[in-house]
Parts: sequence; C-alpha cells; structure tokens
Amino acid sequence: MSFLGLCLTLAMVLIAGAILAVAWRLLAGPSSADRVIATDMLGLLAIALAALVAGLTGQQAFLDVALGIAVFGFLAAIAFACLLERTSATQEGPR
Amino acid sequence: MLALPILGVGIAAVLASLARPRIASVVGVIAALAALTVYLTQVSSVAEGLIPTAAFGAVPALGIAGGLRLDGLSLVFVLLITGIGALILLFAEGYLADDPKRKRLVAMLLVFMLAMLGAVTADDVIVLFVFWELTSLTSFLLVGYKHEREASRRAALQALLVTGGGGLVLLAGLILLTMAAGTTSLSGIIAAQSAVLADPLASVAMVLIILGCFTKSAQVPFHFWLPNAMAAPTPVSAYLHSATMVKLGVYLLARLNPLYQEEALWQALLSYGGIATALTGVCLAFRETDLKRVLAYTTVTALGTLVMLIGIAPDLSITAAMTFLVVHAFYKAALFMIAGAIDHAAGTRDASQLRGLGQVMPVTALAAGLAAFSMAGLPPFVGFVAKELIYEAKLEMGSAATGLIVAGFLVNAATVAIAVVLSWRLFAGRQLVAPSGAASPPHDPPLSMMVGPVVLACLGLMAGTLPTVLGAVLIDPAVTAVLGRPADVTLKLWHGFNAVLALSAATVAVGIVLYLLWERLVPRLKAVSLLDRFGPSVGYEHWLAATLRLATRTTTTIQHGSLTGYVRTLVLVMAVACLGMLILRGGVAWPQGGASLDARAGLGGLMLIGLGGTVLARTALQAVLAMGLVGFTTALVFLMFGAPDVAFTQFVVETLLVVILTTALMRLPIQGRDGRSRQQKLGDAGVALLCGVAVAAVLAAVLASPFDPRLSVWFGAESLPAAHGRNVVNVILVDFRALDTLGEITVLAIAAFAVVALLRSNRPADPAAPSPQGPLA
Amino acid sequence: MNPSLILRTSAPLLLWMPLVVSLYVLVRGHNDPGGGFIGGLIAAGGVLFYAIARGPAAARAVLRLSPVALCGLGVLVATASGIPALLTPETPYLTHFWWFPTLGVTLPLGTALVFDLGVYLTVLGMASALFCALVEEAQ
Amino acid sequence: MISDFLGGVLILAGAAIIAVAALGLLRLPDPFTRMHAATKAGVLGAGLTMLGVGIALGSIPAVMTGVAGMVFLLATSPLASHALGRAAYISGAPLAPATFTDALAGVLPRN
Repeated sequence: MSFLGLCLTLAMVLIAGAILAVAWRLLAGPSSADRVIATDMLGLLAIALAALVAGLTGQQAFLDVALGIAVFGFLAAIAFACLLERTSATQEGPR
Repeated sequence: MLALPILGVGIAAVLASLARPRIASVVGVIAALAALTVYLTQVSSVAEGLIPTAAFGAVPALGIAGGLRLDGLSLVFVLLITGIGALILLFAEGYLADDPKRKRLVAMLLVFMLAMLGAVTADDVIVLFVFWELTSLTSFLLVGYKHEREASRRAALQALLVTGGGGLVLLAGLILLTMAAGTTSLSGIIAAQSAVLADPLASVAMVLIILGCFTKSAQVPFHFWLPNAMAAPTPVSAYLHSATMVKLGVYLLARLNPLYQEEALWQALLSYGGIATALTGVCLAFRETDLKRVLAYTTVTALGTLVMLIGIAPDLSITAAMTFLVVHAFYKAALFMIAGAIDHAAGTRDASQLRGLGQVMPVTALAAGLAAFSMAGLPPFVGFVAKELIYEAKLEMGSAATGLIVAGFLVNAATVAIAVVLSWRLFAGRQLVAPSGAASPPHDPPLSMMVGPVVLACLGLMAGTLPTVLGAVLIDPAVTAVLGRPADVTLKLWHGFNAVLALSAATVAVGIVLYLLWERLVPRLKAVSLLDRFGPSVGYEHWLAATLRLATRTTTTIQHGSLTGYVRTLVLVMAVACLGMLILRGGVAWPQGGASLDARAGLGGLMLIGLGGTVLARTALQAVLAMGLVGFTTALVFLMFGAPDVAFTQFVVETLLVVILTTALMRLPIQGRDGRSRQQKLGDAGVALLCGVAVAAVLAAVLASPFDPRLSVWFGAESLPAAHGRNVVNVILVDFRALDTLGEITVLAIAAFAVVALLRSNRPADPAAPSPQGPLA
Repeated sequence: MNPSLILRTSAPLLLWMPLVVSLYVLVRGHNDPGGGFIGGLIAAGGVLFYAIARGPAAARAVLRLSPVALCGLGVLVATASGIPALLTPETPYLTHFWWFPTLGVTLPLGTALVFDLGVYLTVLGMASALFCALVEEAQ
Repeated sequence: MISDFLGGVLILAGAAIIAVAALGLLRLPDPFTRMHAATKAGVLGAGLTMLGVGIALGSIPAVMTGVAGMVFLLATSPLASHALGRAAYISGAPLAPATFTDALAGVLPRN
C-alpha cells in the first residue's frame, strides 16, 4: 500500500471515531448549546471526509465539494447561533 | 340551410335580451314566424321523400360526425315548435304586459326554441344530447322565472334534477349505442341495426335510453315534476309543458323506433309504461281543481298514450300516435292559454269557484269550446279522427290487447269528462260565479292573448274536417320516418258504422256520466292521502335530503381541521398505496447477491443512532437537531458512494432544513412536553412504522429489479458531444430535460410567493415597519 | 436579535465571499460539480447571513430587487433562454445553442448557461425570500 | 513522490487534530470549553486535511482549492466561534463549577 493510501485509510478511521463522538455529544448533550456546537462540528467533519474521499478517489471534484461545505457550514453556524440566543438552554425549549 | 333557422332564432334571442320589452316580443314573434316559413318551404320536398341534410357541429377530433336532417318526423315537430312558439310569444306579450322584466322570458323562450329545433333536427347523437340538455337547462330557467317565490325555485330545481338525471342515463345509453354502431350519426346507427342489436349491451343501452326518455316525457315513476312545474308562468307551461319539451322523449322513442321496433322488451316497456302513465295521469287529474294542474295531469295522460302507441308496433298505431301528437299539441296549448286568460281576467285558476264565465268572456268561451270538443274527440274535430285511429289500432291487435282497450276506454272517458268540465262547466250557465277579489269584473283578455287559442282551436276544426290534407302532407312522411319503411296513410273523418264508432260513442256517454260525478268525486279523491305519503315525489324528497346529509358528513370527516390529522392521512395513504401495489403486483422482492458489507455500512448504524435520538428527544428542538444527524449521514452516504453533486446538495439542503425548522419552532407555541396521550403515540408510531416498511419495500423492490443502464449509458455518451458538458447531472438538468427544470423552478417561484404571503399574513401589520417597496417586496 | 458588533462589521465581507463562490460554482457547473441550484443556495446562504447580521431590510437593499421579484426574473430568464430555439424552425423548444468565441482561450458560451442563470436567480430569490421572511418572523 | 509524502503527513496531522477535538468535545466539562475544542481544533484539522489532499492530488487547481479552503476556514472560524460562544452564554448554558469568575456577568443578558 502506498504511504499516501495508508495515511488516508488511517485518517478515515480516526474521522469515523470522531463522528461517533460528535454524534454522541449531539444526542446526549445536556444543553442546547452543546447540541448546536456538535452540529457545527459535524460540518467540519464533513469537510474532512470530503477531502479524504477526494484523496482516495483522486477526483478533484470532491475537494470543491469540501470547499462548498466549508462556506455553507460556516453560514449554518451563524444561523444556529442566532437561533440559540432565542432558546434558553436550561428550560430545554424555546422561551 | 337547415342551420339557418336555428342560428336565426339564436340571434333573435340575443337581440331580445338587449332590446326593450315590447320590441323584444315583436322580434321573438318575427323570428319564430321566419323559422316557420323556412320549414314550410321544406314541406313539399319532404312529402316526396327527399330528405334535406346539412352539416352542423361536426368535431372530427372527437369523432363526432354532426349534421342536421329534416325527415317527416322532424318536420312535424319543427312546425309545431315554431308555429306554437310564435303564438305563445304573442300570448306572453299580452299576459305579462305589466311585467318589466318580460324580455328576459322572451329571450329564454327563444333559446328554448333554438334548443328544441336543434334537438329534433339533429342527425348526430352528441349534438342531439347537447340540445337535449340545453332544453333541460332552459326549462330550469323558465320554470324558475319568478325566482323570488320559493315554490317556483323548488319546482325548477326538481325539474332540472329529474330531467338532468335522465339526461345522464340517456348519455350512457347513447354512448353504448355509438360504440356498438361505430358512428355517432343517428341515421348511421339506424342503418347499422344488425350490428347494434348483435352487441351484447344492446338491451342495456335500450333500457337506459328508454329511462332517459321517460324522465323527459314525465312517464310514471318520473311524472311528479310536470305538475309541480306549473309554478312557471302560463306561457311557459303552455309552450314547454304541453306541446314541445315533454314531447322530446316521445320524439327520441319514435326516432329510434325503426331500430328497436321488433324487440319484445321495447314493446313491453313502452306499452305497459305508457298505459300505466295514462291511468295515473287521469286518476290524479280527478284530484285537482286548479286548471293548470288538471291540464298538466291530462298532458301526462296524453304522453302515456303516445308512448303506448309507439310501443304497439303495427302501422296503424304509429299513424294514430303521429296524429294524436299533432292534435294534442293544438288543443293542449290552446287550453293552457285559455287557463292563462281566465287567470288573467278572473284572478283565480280554481275551477270549482268559476261558473258561467261565458257571458262575460264570449271569445274565450268559443275557443275553449272548440278546443275541448277536440280533446273529447267529438266527430267534426281532428281529436275524433285520432281517437278513432287509437281504437282501430287496438282492435286490430285483437285479443292480445283487451287490457289495453279497457284501460284506453277508461282514459278516454275521463278525458272527455275533463274536457266537458273545462268548457261547459266554466263557461255555460246563467249566473256568473267568480271570486269578487278581482280588480275589475272578468272580461275578455286583450287581442294578443286571444289570437293563440282561437287559431289553434280553428286548426283543430279545420284539420278535422279535411283530414286527408293533414294526412298526406304531415302524417304520412312522419310515419314513414318512424317505421323506417314507406306506409300509406289515409286519414278520413268518417269510417262508417262499425265497432270503433260504437266504442267512441260509449266513451262519450261514460264521459258525460263521469262529468256529472265530478262535483262529488274530487273532494273524496283528494281525501285519499295515501298517494301523498308514498308517491314518487316523496321518494325524490327523501333522496335529495339523504344526498345533502351524506355530503355534509363526508366534508366534516375529511376537512376536520387538525394538521396532524391531515399529515397522518397523507402518510397513511402513501404507505398503503405503495404496499398495496407491491403486494398485489407481487413485486415484493429482496435483492439477491448481498451488497458487499464494508466500512461504509457503518453509516447505516450512525443513521440508526440519529433515529434513536430523534425518537427519544424530549423537546422539539432536540428532535430537529437529531434529525440533522440523520440528514448528515445521508449526505455522507452520497459522498462515500462517489456522487459529489448530490452529496453537496444534500449537505446544503440538510442545513437549510434544520435552520428553517428551528426558526419555525421558535414561533410555534410548542411546550417542552409532548401533549399526546399514550394511545395516540402508539397510533402515530404504527403509522410511522407502516410508512417506513412501505418505503423500504419499494426500495428493496427497486434494487431487486435488474438495473436498465441504457438511459445512463446514453446520457453519459451524449453529454459531452451534444451538450458540451462533462458534468452529466447538470447537463441533464439544464439541457436534455430543460423543460422539466423550467417546470420545477416555476414551482419554486410559486412556493416563494405562497410562503411570503403566508408569513406576511399572520404578522400584525405594525405601522412602524417600513412599508415594503411595491407589491412584491 | 441584536447581533454582536463583530457580526455586523464582518457582514459585508462575508456576504460577497459566498456570492463569489456561488458565481464560480454556477459558471463551471456544466463541467464540474455545481450549477444553478447549488450556486443559488450558496448565494442565498450569504444573503441569510447578511439578513441576520444587518437585518432583512438591509438584505433586501443589497439584492436591489425584492426576493420574490428575483424569482420572477429567474423564471423569465430561463424561459427566454429557449427563445432562439423557438425562432429556428422545427427545433423543439429549449434546445440550446453554443458559440465558441476565442478570446485567448476558447470560452464555451451557450444558452444553457443562460438557462442555468435563470435557475440560479430563481433559487436565490426563493431562498432569500424565505430567509428574510423567517428572520423578520423571528424578530 | 515528495508531494505524496508531504500530503500524507498533513492528512495524518489533520485527522489526528480532529480526533483530539472530538475527544475534547466528549471530555470537557461545559459547553464553552467544548466550543473551543470544536471550532479551533476542528477547523485546523479540516484545513490541514484539505491542504494535504490538495498537495497529494498535485494538480494546480487542486492545490489552489486546498489553500483556498484552508484560508477560508481560518478566516471565518473566529467569527463562528464568537457567535456560538455568545449565543451559548446568552442562552444560559451551565458554567462548569471550576470557573472562578464570570467575566460577562453584567455585560450580557442571560436567561
């Protein structure tokens, strides 16, 4: 296996673990803030995965997808932030 | 050429609706007379048997041949329609002199005349049906002319529903007929008699058509709408409900007679149906004192007799039918107009309150006398000729028709009695008995109202004295049309002393006796409330009320207003439909050759985790975010299986969905806790599971069926050379299937309008907010 | 919804950047992943951000046209891209034509791009109408 | 060959940093510290991975995209984390007991 292939598969395994952790935080997260942060992290994980798939398949198209997700992930984070301000984490629901 | 009168009457109707009332009536009369003359010019050619035809209303795209045809039968009807129509319009001018809106009635009468002319000359089944329905529609408008009165509105609706319903049944029958004969032209269908009769559904088509005609011609089970339609103004009753519209059913039966005349079912249905109607009509007539209702019931009787005559097949009965048709039109229209004149002059139509009008209304008395004698069938009048023929036809049938003869005798006797009531009882006698309420003492109505009855009565007399002329000119071609083969018709007033003459003499005698009993019979018959409780009109009321109840019940069950209810129904129907189709079509299949399970299967696990999170979430916000995880995993699936475009779209859509849902949740008054009862939750869980199973089954079936690569191969090959693009997905969207995408973006635009409108509608219009620039802000 | 000072100041930068990316995605859509739909969505994301940062009224001002009018324009442009096909006899509606002007490098220009622009505008209009309405709603 | 080696190293580094960020997200006591882990480390990890793959693919547009991605992520992540942190505070996320003083006590409304 080429060195690059090895790195890619290893990275894939690491990212898979990260996804599970973030998913757990998203579902269990005590407060809404945790859940929003986990969703934002999911976006970032998507970027990394897209990049890895680009590496694995050698198609540059997936790298562009990664860039697109980056743009949109960021916008989502801002949108969630403004929504989060409206909810109150403790009462577990909108005011 | 044949279309000319129809179009002419149509134009006159338009002019009449625009012009001033008096001019409207004049225009109407002129148009009717013009049409009459046009048809009169055809009489000579039709008599020699050459039948003019004209193209009209052909729609090749729908396979409708169209066309008009004027044979003997149509000629008789057409002359009646235009002739009596002119007299009625003249009568209406006098009768409604003080009604400012009468031009609307004149216009509607002209439209009705147009419809009738079209129906009787149509040589195409569909054109005939269109005009048939137009007559029902115009009769609804005419009967409901005095719409401010509840009674006339109800009568109009009843007439429309019964005749309209009959029209539907007729359409079904006609379509079956066209399918069997392969053409929509009437003459073509009659020519293709063997094919039509051979068709398995022939008898079904025949029964349907007979039902349609029975509703139109007020035969027994459907007769109740005719007396109620007397709520219409008298000119309408005189025109529609005596001479023309109700005879349309008889016309169609006569028109299709050459097709079905040998059918036993046809003969049975028509003869027994006809005689039953005649008897009921006479019995009910004896329970009424209102002039118009008596006349209505006698019309029902006359229609019954006509249908019966068409039913019994020999040539003579068809001749009798045609003659009686003309005779009845003459005297019934005249009597209706006379009833209108009496009502106009004396203020009431109740026969029991009126005696000795002759002294003050001599001309009306004369006309009434002549018409009544023709109705009674006394010698010098054409009524006598018709009755003789009826008896001759029945006698000729010999022993088979004893029942018919007895019933016919009774019917004729009663008709004689009523004829005497309408003439002698009303007008004879010294002292004048009339309700004092009338403004001025009863007097002869103005000239315009007298022309109609007098002319018709004289026609009855003239036709009676020289029947051979009537026979050769009108009846002979009509009979040949109805029989489908030439028949020699000799109408003569005097048949010499024989059984028929004895029979008619006896009828007159019994009639006089019945007249004498009339005074006592009416109240006693009226007391018999049995008929009121179980008659067909009661059935009609129940049926109407039941339909309304059903309608309200279905609406309330479907539009119950709860959003979750709607969603539940939507999802349930989709699931049941998918599963049902799969199970029925045996499509349930599991893809063979299990997919290679590699790391990517882990995504399925992640999705299940997300699903668990969504289901167990305590608040709506948690559920939305957990659902976001499921969406994210779907996007990963696309990414891992090498679809960059779709993966990116899924990410973007997923994020937008979660953002929008969260914003919406901010607005909704959703408390933290889920308010549904345990039982409701289980129900919803069941629906959700069923939907999941259905979608999974569909997907499995799709996977199991062999993948047909032709399309993707073609697109792959074509995308670069033809559309200069390597991104096949986008090329398909933008180039090959551009029209679909155009449709989609239009839907998007419409959705945007809807969302903006919705969101803006429930926002309080606070003046502070800057008013949006222009309508579409 | 009084977003913080940092968001307000960074709003213009972070509006134009998604717009540029979206145009890039739109233009190359024919050959690489991208196209009208995705481009429209990214641009709408930028508008959403601007609406949150500076308020929906400002977002509408940036768009010059009101979002719903943008939808109409998009559909119009998409339909118009089919006009040349209509003019040439017996070519079905919406068949696209291509020209290859060579300004240094051959640029494939075609009515398909116009159609894609129509899609782009419609999606942008629809999404920004939705967002502005929602953000107004949230206030 | 050198680009493969460099790319591989960057990818590995990126993935490792993301793994650490995920671990941080699990173990850290309150939303604010988790937010730091998620946005700061997450962004760096993703950026490095993109850059590594860009270099590994070798073609000019790939590298350009990688660099553009890295730059964009680094430019916007402070904004995102600021917004998230502020929102978390305003939405009343629980502060870990170990925090000494709440610097924003009077500054921002907290529901």
